[in-house]
Amino acid sequence: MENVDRIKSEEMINRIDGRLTKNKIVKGLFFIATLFTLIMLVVLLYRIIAQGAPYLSWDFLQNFASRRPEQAGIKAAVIGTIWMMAVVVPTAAIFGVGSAIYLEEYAKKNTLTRWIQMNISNLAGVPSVVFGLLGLTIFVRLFGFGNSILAAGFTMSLLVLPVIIVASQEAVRAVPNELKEASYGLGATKWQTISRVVIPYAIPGIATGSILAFSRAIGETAPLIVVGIPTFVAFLPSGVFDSFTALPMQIYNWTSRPQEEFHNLAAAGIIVLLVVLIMMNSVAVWIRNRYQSR
Amino acid sequence: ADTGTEEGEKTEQTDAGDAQLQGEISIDGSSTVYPIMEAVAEEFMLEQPDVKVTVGLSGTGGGFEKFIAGETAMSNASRPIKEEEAAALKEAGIEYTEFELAKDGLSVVVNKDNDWVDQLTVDELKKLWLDNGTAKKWSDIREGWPEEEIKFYSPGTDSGTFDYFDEVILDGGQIDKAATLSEDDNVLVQGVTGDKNAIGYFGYAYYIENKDSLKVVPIVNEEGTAVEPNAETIESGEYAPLSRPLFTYVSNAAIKDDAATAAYVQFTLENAAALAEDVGYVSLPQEKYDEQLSTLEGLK
Amino acid sequence: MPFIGVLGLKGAIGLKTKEKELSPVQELLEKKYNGGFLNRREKIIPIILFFMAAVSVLTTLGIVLTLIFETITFFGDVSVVEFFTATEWYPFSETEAVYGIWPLVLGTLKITLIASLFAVPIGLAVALYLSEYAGVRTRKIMKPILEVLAGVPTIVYGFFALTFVTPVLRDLFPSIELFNAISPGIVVGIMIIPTIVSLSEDALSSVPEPVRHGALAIGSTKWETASKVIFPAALSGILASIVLGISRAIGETMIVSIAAGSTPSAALDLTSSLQTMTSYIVQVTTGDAGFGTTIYYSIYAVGFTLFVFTLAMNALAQFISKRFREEY
Amino acid sequence: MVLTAVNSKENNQKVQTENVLVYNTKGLNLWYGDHHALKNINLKINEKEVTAIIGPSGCGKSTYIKTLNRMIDLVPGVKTNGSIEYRERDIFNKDFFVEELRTRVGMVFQKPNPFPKSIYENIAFGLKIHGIKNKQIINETVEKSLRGAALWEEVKDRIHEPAYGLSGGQQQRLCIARCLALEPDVILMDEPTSALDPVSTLKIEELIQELKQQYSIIIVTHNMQQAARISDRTAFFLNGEVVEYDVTDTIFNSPADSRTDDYISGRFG
Amino acid sequence: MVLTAVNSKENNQKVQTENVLVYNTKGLNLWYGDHHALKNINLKINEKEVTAIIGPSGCGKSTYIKTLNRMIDLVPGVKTNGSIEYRERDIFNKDFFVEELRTRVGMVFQKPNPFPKSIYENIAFGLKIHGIKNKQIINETVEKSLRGAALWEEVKDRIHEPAYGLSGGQQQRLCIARCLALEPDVILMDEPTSALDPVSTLKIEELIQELKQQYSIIIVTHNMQQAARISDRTAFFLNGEVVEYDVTDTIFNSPADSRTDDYISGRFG
Ligand SMILES: Nc1ncnc2c1ncn2[C@@H]1O[C@H](COP(=O)(O)OP(=O)(O)OP(=O)(O)O)[C@@H](O)[C@H]1O
Ligand SMILES: Nc1ncnc2c1ncn2[C@@H]1O[C@H](COP(=O)(O)OP(=O)(O)OP(=O)(O)O)[C@@H](O)[C@H]1O
Ligand SMILES: [Mg+2]
Ligand SMILES: [Mg+2]
Ligand SMILES: O=P([O-])([O-])[O-]
Repeated sequence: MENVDRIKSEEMINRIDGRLTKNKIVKGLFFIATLFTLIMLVVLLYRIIAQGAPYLSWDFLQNFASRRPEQAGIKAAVIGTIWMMAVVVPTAAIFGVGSAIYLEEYAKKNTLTRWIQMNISNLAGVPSVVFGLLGLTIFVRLFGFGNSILAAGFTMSLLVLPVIIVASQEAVRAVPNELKEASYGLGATKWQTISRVVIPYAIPGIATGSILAFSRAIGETAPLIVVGIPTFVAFLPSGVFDSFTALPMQIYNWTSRPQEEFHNLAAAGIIVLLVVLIMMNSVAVWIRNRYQSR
Repeated sequence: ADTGTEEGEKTEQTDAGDAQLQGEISIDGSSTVYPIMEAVAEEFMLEQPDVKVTVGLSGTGGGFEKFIAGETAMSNASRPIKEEEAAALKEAGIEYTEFELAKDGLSVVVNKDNDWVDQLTVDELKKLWLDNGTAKKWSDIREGWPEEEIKFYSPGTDSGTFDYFDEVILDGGQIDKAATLSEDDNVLVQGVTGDKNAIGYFGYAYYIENKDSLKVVPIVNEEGTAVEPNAETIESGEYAPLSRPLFTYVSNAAIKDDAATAAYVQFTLENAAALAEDVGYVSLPQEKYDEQLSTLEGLK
Repeated sequence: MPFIGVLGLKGAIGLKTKEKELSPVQELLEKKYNGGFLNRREKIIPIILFFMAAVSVLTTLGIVLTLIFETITFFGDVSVVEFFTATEWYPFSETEAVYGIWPLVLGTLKITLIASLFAVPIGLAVALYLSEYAGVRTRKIMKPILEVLAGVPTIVYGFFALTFVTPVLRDLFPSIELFNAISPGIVVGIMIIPTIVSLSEDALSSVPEPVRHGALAIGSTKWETASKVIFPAALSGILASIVLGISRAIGETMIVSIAAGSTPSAALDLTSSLQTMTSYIVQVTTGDAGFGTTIYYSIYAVGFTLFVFTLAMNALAQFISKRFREEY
Repeated sequence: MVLTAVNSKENNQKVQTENVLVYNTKGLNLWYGDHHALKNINLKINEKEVTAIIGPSGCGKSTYIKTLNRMIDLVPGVKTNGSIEYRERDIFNKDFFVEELRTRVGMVFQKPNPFPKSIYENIAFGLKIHGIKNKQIINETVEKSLRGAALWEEVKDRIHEPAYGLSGGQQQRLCIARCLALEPDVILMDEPTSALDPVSTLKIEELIQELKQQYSIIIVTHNMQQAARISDRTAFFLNGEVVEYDVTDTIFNSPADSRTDDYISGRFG
Repeated sequence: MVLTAVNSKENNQKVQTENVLVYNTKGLNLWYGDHHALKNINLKINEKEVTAIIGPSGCGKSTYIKTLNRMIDLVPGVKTNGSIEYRERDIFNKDFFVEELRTRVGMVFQKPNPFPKSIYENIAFGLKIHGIKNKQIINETVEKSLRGAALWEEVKDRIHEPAYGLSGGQQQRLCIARCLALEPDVILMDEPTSALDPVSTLKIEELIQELKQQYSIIIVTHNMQQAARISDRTAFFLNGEVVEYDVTDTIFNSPADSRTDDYISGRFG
């Protein structure tokens, strides 16, 4: 047994205690940091709910904006947001997935491709106000869409496009090579392989990434302000060329009114917005969990 | 809705109350005027549900930008149109008419616990707010006031309210650079409420809404009397020089060509008085509205 | 060519099993071989997809052109020298307007600095906790929660800063003004925490498990493994997440518009009101500035500066990921 | 067409027969970028036989078999010269669409790779991409292919359930069935049993013996016993070269090259 | 301490010696959730010998070896009962910190897993976490360990370059050197050569023979020739059970259990 207790045995055991304590302290600190972010979220939600919940009612969802707080509602804003998203979702999804497939499956690894790729990651970092300026100049003015659903929708589409491209690229890249090989091995053409194997497999990943991007689009205020969409809209749009208003605009407007009741309405509006967001995020999580185990 | 209907029926020349109109009216501009225009639009659409009115709040300048681009039929403003804007409209071939809708009394307020400020003259206001490169104390303004540093709260430099204050009090000079500026008047209310040495100014509506937590300062007018802002003194013009007019600018072509717009403007003028008060502004004397209604008739 | 196809098949099936008939599948496939595999779709689709990918390039081009034209107009009124050297930004004075971008840049930097000082340590701590210490369950629960935090609209954060964080700070340190850099800075930090956590966590957990096992198997504690092996290995991803977080902080608009005030200030002090590049743009677009005035054009010049900033951050990110790329 | 001596293991008699070639590889070289992975390969592969390719890891077995159906095209930066004739047609010829080649030449991979679809859809996939829409033909083919892969009895009650519910060995047989659906001429298999348990391996080996009646099979394996058990001919690869190619019995019992002997007897690899 | 007959392959004489145990596994059971992966394992492992563990895929070889240094703790939902004594101390005892156990018992994995650091740092790492800061001691230990892993000559000129620049076989030897730096008592190896080319494999095998002079080695391998070549004792696992455990020669030449014979002779696996 003489060779069992090797060098530094004593010392090593003495030090283990200290090392384990250090580990515990660090773990505790990290846990506190995690808890802190959770607490922030809870405080944030609590304050909003406490202020806004009493104002939530069926009428609130059913009414148009009004100068009388007790009659004011967010129907136009909710429906407007839905309309806007009806433009954003297909536009951004089609272009996003299309770009991702081009870059991952077709593009040669040359300078042009690298350049496009770099450009996309640049674009992802451009502030949303700047997209607002773009939307104002191109869609509102140059294309003459005015402050319509289409103008705002396209602006938001461009805003989320880079995020969706990147998420889709990751999803496409995650498709196991073996599946593509299986398809090619059966004599499938490239597009057949992409459309029948790659895309279906990547869809959950694409959806998860995109939903998170879309939920960002729903909450974005700055580009809408810059594009200049109106706030008082007491009718529902009947097409994409109609004017509309959106949830964040309505909320922003209410918070800047003198009357306290409007501030509470804003909180109620925020609750509605958050519910929409959490619903979207839940769908994303559900999709992710559902398909993760493949 | 009651006021609207009554007056709509009373005025014979109009068909706003009877015939069902259709169309779209796009309005944008001042956020100060927004609550009035929102109220008008709300009431109007109860009567004419097929006319789609939208009201935005891009600010007076932002509103004119769209008005010049021909994107809106009406543009709200919390100050008279500027020369550059008038010129641009001319160049764009847009003729327009200015309608005054109501008055806003810029209210100068201090903290509830401020027991020394009883009134202020225009000169004192100027002394207070004009930048002189150093921090000011209350004692610098009037003998006997405490030797405490003053904290200033002002609407953002890009608001109509600031513009107006700058023009009538500061003569276009530099506002105290230490002033806290905010685009959101509610924030100013909070600032003044929370600081004993604070002074601020903002629209009358914000004062009324928070009158329990603020102290409004009477302002000495040209006649030499200190006047507190309220509905009467603002309407009568006694509260001077800090009462400012609120406008909407309408495209003549829109009034002429579009029955809906014409009806809407008429409705606005007929109801502005009541609705302005509703949302915390002060109406004009009735003659003023009647006068503008006849101007409108001439444009149809 | 198709002729050879048939021959080939005869070769395949014919010779030895002469009596065998073609199955329906074979028959149909045979037709296809004869028809050839030329497919126009295969040629057109990549072209369509290329144009889709080009949209993002066009977007950048659009942004640059949009900004550049109006910026040029702006520099017709204001000298470039003044823009870059003057230390005052005071466009609204009718008599003595000054356009020196520095106060706005400084405002942006203050917010960004505070946000990063707040978010980077917390974000990394959370990421390390999730990837190295927490169980699968915790991770599965925390990730969506962080996503909610990331999805909360920034106006909501703005009011949170103004009506909660600022008063709390003012209770603690009465010298802090209503508008200051600290409160919105912290809240912008809270807003970017999810970005940092989520990307760093990805980077940490993509360090292969065997590497982790290697460290644990020679008797290191979790902390030793995490700090000395995993963290350095994931450095490039972690730095990229920080850069991305910072670039979101630079671009953040509503929080600062609401809670930081709107006083362009060249002072270094963090307790008083300031204005950032983004909040200036919002101020002007919702404000009173007349169309065609210098102020109106100034937002494009500011927007352009902002754009250059984000480009620089991105270049930094690219550099970092090249410089620190680890291969496992 | 060449005449060769075939030693089929089933009838241990040496029989002189006329053999039809499916593949004729002539002077094939292949580079991954600068790495010369296949060096002057010459191999003639007979119809309706099992040809095994053995050799240590990295010797180019997978590379060669992937070249036979041009799956190697998917790897960027690969260069080849020399020629491979499939049924006397040069597979590198522009007029020979890879899609046709791959339809005629099925492939089974090391790890079972069913699509994340139902069992049925996995097999119908190949038919559908080739434009076969007739429900009845598809149904019949699905059954026939599953039977052909000795899987029908095990899955017939759940062919609409996800393929991922099958065990590894079943999945591999499903992948074989997926090939069979297109009634290929040749089936290439790259270590088809290396990820499977012994029982599944045995089943697949039996299946290969079965399939040999109708198809030509080329199989890569690192398991020498397996090669010895199931193949008619064996090629021994080393460092991208064919060291020896002969009737399996000869390779295993009296190899001509000492390196083959070393490898076979486990002295390396 | 037990007396056992050891058949060391080097001196083909049977020698009666007194053996010291490093590990004594008594009635070990292990479950992954509901899956009973190890069933009543009883194994005594001798000091300064090479003990090989063989068996078909999924039989629990890796599970067992990972239990020996409690790396299995990293898998959530694992339950064990029974005991493992390392040098007469129960490794499941709370007072026995895993950090200590793992310092005394080194491990080499199937795929080389160097840290993404320089060669030098890879080896210094273990010393540093144990608080050894003296540059000279570290330098000496790095050299000694690299020599011990037969790697020094190949890398001495580039020990500050990234470890990922090494070939697979060199990386694996680096991982062995990393263990050696801590002068462990036992070295566990889980298929250490299965990802390596023949030449590298040979080197590692030689190294193992070398290391045996100083260390007790437990090696999992799927390569039976390898087990036969290098080990003193061999345990044959099947379905989570130890079917047979004996001197290697006995296992390979006259196994007591027919299942061992079947496996050895390649009838399955
Ligand atoms: N995509 C690739 N790029 C570059 N080199 C490659 C690529 N694929 C394989 N190689 C190299 O080509 C050589 C042959 O590889 P191949 O996969 O054909 O070997 P193998 O005989 O199938 O080995 P294994 O038994 O491990 O599957 C190896 O040296 C390998 O490193
Ligand atoms: N993390 C895990 N969770 C659940 N089951 C597991 C886990 N790891 C292994 N198993 C199961 O435990 C059994 C034994 O696995 P183990 O990895 O020990 O096998 P092995 O003998 O090392 O096989 P191989 O030769 O393939 O490495 C297998 O049936 C395996 O599926
Ligand atoms: Mg291979
Ligand atoms: Mg194992
Ligand atoms: O919106 P304003 O009234 O401040 O221009």
